Amino acid sequence: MAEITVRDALRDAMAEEMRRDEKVFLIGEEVAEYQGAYKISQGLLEEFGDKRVIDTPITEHGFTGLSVGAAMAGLRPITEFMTFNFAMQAIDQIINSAGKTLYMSGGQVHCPIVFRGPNGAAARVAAQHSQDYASWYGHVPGLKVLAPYSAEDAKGLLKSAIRDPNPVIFLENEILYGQHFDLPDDEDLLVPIGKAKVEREGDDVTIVAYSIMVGKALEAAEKLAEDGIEAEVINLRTIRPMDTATVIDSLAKTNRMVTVEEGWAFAGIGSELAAVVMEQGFDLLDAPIRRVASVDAPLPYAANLERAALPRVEQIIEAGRAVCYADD
Amino acid sequence: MAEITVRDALRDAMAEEMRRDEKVFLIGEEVAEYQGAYKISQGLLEEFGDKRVIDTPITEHGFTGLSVGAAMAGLRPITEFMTFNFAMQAIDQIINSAGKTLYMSGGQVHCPIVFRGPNGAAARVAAQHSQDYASWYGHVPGLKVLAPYSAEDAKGLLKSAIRDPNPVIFLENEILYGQHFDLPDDEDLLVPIGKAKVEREGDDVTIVAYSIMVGKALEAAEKLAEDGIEAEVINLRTIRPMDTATVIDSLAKTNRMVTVEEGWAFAGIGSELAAVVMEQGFDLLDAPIRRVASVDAPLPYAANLERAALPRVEQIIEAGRAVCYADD
Amino acid sequence: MARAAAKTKTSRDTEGKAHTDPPQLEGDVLLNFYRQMLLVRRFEEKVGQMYGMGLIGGFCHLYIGQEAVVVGMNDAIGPDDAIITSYRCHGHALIRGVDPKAVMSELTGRAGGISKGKGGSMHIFDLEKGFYGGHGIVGAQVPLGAGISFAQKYMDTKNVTLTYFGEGAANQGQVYETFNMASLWKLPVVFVIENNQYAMGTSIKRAKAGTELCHRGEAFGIPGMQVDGMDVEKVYAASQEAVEHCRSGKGPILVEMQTYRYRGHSMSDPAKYRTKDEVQKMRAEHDPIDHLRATITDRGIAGDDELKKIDKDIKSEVAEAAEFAQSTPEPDLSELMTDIYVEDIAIKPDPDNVEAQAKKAGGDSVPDNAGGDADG
Amino acid sequence: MARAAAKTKTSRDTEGKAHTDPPQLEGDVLLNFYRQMLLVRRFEEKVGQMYGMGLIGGFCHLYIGQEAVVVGMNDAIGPDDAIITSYRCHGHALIRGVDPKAVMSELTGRAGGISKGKGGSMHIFDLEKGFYGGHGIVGAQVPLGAGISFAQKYMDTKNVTLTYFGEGAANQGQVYETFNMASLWKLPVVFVIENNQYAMGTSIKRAKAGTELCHRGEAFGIPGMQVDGMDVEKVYAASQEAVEHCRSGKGPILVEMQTYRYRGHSMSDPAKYRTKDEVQKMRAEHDPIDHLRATITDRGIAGDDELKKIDKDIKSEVAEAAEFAQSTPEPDLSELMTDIYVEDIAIKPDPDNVEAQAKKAGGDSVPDNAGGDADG
Ligand SMILES: Cc1ncc(C[n+]2csc(CCOP(=O)(O)OP(=O)(O)O)c2C)c(N)n1
Ligand SMILES: Cc1ncc(C[n+]2csc(CCOP(=O)(O)OP(=O)(O)O)c2C)c(N)n1
Ligand SMILES: [Mg+2]
Ligand SMILES: [Mg+2]
Repeated sequence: MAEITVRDALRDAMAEEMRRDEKVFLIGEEVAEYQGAYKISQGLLEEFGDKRVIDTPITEHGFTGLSVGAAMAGLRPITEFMTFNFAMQAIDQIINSAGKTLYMSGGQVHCPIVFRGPNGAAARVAAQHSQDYASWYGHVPGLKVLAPYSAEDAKGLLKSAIRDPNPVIFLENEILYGQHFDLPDDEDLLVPIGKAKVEREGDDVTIVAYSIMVGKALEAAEKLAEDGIEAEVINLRTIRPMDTATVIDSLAKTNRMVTVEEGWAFAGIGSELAAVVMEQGFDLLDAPIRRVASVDAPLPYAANLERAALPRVEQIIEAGRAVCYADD
Repeated sequence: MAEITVRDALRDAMAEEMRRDEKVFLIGEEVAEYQGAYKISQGLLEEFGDKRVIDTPITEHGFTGLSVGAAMAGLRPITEFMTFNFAMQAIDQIINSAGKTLYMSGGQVHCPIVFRGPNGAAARVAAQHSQDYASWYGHVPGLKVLAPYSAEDAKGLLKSAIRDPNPVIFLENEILYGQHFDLPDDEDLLVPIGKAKVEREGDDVTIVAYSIMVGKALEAAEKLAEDGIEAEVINLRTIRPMDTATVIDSLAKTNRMVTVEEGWAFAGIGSELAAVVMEQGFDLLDAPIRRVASVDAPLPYAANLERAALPRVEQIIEAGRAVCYADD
Repeated sequence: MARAAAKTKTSRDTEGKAHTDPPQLEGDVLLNFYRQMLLVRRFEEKVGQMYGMGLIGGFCHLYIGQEAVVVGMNDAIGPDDAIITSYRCHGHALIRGVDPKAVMSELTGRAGGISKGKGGSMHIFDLEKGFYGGHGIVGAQVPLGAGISFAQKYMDTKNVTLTYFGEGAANQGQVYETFNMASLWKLPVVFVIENNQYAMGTSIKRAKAGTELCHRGEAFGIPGMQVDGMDVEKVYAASQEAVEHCRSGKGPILVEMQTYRYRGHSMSDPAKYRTKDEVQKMRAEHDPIDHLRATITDRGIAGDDELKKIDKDIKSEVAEAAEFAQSTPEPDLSELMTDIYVEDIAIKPDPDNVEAQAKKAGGDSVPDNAGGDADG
Repeated sequence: MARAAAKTKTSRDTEGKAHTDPPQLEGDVLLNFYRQMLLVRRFEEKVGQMYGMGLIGGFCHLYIGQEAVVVGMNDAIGPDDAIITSYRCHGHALIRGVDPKAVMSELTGRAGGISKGKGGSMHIFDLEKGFYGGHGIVGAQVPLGAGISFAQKYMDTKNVTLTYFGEGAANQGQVYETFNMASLWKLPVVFVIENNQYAMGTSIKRAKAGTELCHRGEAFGIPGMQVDGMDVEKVYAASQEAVEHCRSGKGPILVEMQTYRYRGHSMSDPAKYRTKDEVQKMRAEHDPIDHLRATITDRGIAGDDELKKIDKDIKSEVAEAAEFAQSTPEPDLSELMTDIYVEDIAIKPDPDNVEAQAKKAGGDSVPDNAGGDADG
């Protein structure tokens, strides 16, 4: 066990997989000489050279299409978006070329590629730089969608993503990059895609979250425990294919659920969970599910407004208490 | 009252609004000389000239950005996408420029623009040409999202959209273009944005649908009635802002709900409805909500597979019976 | 070719003399070209018929008129090189060696289709033949093609990629992003603009500002050639030069093929944007097959009888493909949920078994081809 | 300028003589330029300080070094013309006449900000002044700017739009889509590439294949100029010519301004991609303000005292703005849910009252600036 930041965990995952497989390469804006806009690729240019760590011009649409083509032709690109906001420039290549070609070609054209980069809000970067794309990508069959929280998630899921033969959307979080976590010293740490992780056990309410919101859910759980409410916290890890079994198993125990996401609520991940529970666990519910999400507005720059816009620990606590009818 | 196709209703809406307001113009690929790839703009070039009915090169990203800029500068563009699949090329301009600038500018920069075109599956055009974007756009505050079903919806909602001072996503359906509906002869037919329509009354189950699925829901309702199940069919008309009051009112009467959408289920409109009902109508439910949606796959070309992929009337009937426990 | 040499040659100026008067090709090469061009022509004519009979659905784009381009280009590349193109892809597939039966069955949406009937007319692929499709989004194949050439360079295969796109697609921004990267990284990609004068109903004159398309790569250091794409010998000569340029490590090159499509953009196009005379004149004076036939007889390479025999053989090959494409069954319903992921994980938000659901899909209310007055 | 005249002038060749030796400007014009450039310089220096003190958050991009571009260009346009630019927009706003207090308060995220504190450093707008922002997505402002000029032409206002973007943005595909349309439709738009040699950490040499940027519009029929953007008189002369070109109905024109930024890309950029020497040399030999100051004193337009007085005035104007930006309160929490739609319909998926929710947002667990080591 060693303490490591999410940033270094991501770098290590890429370095290890690049050592293992010559076909893996990293491409994106500022990934090479600059060592990554968020310093995720620190040292990779030095170790792997400019054939495998490639700076692009600012042309998301083009370099995404180019990466997808390279994947179709047998390479295994890791395509970094400086942030996922900029992937909107390229989203047609992600959805229509990477996501649908296997099907359209009757199974002939594989596209083993990882699209990665920070997703969601950073700090005070305002509306155009802060969107959470989990539900958009989660909506689309043909893609796998991952959203790591801890260093273990980051490293183990990224390694699995790089080895996966399908297109994988890997949604990181800028605020988490600098956070430290314990991580087992294991070159072969592979976190399975499609499996959620129970981060904390509890009998009273299930809190389902992903990415940075897992930390907030855990904080809320500690506070709830002070009032005698034991929350089970589920870290989804994978958005698609979603591990609904783990969610329903937990619900069977707690009979209450709160969902937490940084994105907007409308047709979000919480909505999907509400529908899944309707279909698979309706009789288990002792109270309606509560969603905690960003307010339904573009993200403001002002510090006080930004604080008010993003989901807060108190809101999770309040929702947890509400589904337990603790205030009634 | 006269019989009219959805195609002509859309054309009339544009023509009437262009007569009313000089600032309204139509721009897109093949909208002028070709009269629209789907002939929606038949006759408009002739009436309004090439200053106001403008053919573009194949450059969705560019002409969308250009339209948005024109809207910011005081015009009222109707921007046609030949299909909404191609709007993915331009989605950054739709979300980040059209959708967020009013907020980022503290209310200074208005963007009165309508993005319209066919959405979802046509007939046998395969995966890249068949996506339903209702939940993607519905997810994003700053946009309004409409999905007409009948000629009345098409005309009345499009006229409202053109007059609306906000960016509006107007999701048409290619299969509906040729369908005939009765339409009152009324130059001032404005269907309000944000209001759903009860297309059929019934006490036993609420079926919520939008766009082409409203027709299928109505068909299913007729069949269900033969078995003594009276379905109330709600045509959402507006996806965002969603008229949850009408949905909940109906649920209060029927206590059962089926949602129907052509898109994929994951984080779709049915998911959102499930969450809304959790939050606003949980105690009204006598059975869990059932979603009817496309299978979770890219749309196949083969006739038999395409049929199996898209939501069918029998599935709606089956879901309706299931929530009524009619087969138990 | 150094940056300074990023000049454009046209088939008309002296510099491009090689193109105006290409070296005469061997007789059997020309006969082979004739056979190939005729295969495409007859195949597409049959497709048109079958579409009319309702055996083919959705969008369907014929290649009639443009045959010389694909046939002449293809001869410059080997079996390990790659090609990629748009939805107008039947000819590219056939000339790349894909079995006409497998192409035609894809068009009828049957199990025997090269993509199992799941892709249809716009999405023909044959990876074994280095044929990367068949793409429906205008312009999308351009960075994809550069990516294939990126892989060729990365793996040091010495192969090249022919990346075809229309003159309408040449306005898409991703094309210029790709030009820049391909040039920066000296990728072995031949950009082939098939300038058939129209993008759907839009004549190139109404959609393109500025200079000829062959110059559009120059600001990015990509040399351009403009070629008479109705003359297979000229296409052949240009293709040799372009492929050699790439293969020798000089980076990308752009070839504008001036050609023409006789039919509508897709099957439902009334083609009011041009006169019948215009089309008639092209057919009468510039038809690539007529032209080649004349060359062959003029040069005494073959006589009418031999050419008629070729025509007959091809007609029966096409008839056989059409026959097969109607007799091979529809894909099994289980195919609905395969090929979504490489491991075939079916993700089901719905608790019902989707395959079972699909099996039940017999009694249906979605018309197959309702409202299909589209023109995509 | 006809298509044939879509030639490029550089400030170095004879054709561009007017630029090498622009006509000398009146003394008061130059003094005014000096005042404006100094305002931008001092303002940005103050912004840097305030960012260091944590009073400004998020991404923040300074314009220091590039002042001559905006100042020289602005003088060619009138109050009813329009301008639009990227996130590096403080200077553009100030020179367009936006109150420094309102700009600085936007940077501190306060109620007195020009966008009520909701946009921040990258999103300054002032529609009354024809200033259309302030856009965070690299390249997005280019079609937007063309759209504004489209509206100008549609409404026959005789106005023009200056559309600024960086040399990094010049690789984005939407720029070429826009060039094509602007040229086809003869839109009155001046495309101004601020070539400050770097896009974040990428030197132009590593990101651009082919020719100089000023040629990038030629294939689309857009003439280009290359201008020494460190010399405000040359910028001024070029801007006159460019704006006149547009205003007279000749369509778009492209001006490449060769300039330099002294500071990092944004506040957290360690700038290891270039040597200190390189920056030092530019500052010492090409600083636009030093250069103008020398011109002013050399020509006897003003003496040191007068210039010092200007400096002093500006410093106090900037100090006042900084003062105001710290004393104006944070926006009212109710602002969270305004300006989403023009009518302020708050759509609430959550049954709770959002404003009430916002009001409660005091005790918080999201750090304001946590992890802010970004470099966007
Ligand atoms: C991004 C996108 N926009 C629009 C379309 C609709 N569309 C299909 S083909 C076509 C015309 C393309 O013309 P061109 O590139 O010249 O190729 P051609 O059809 O002539 O071979 C259009 C507009 C599309 N498929 N994708
Ligand atoms: C589409 C997009 N991609 C990437 C970024 C991140 N980014 C912000 S500024 C920048 C560099 C732009 O350089 P340039 O256009 O030369 O302008 P400059 O910053 O030098 O003024 C990058 C890559 C972005 N904001 N948008
Ligand atoms: Mg064409
Ligand atoms: Mg720059």
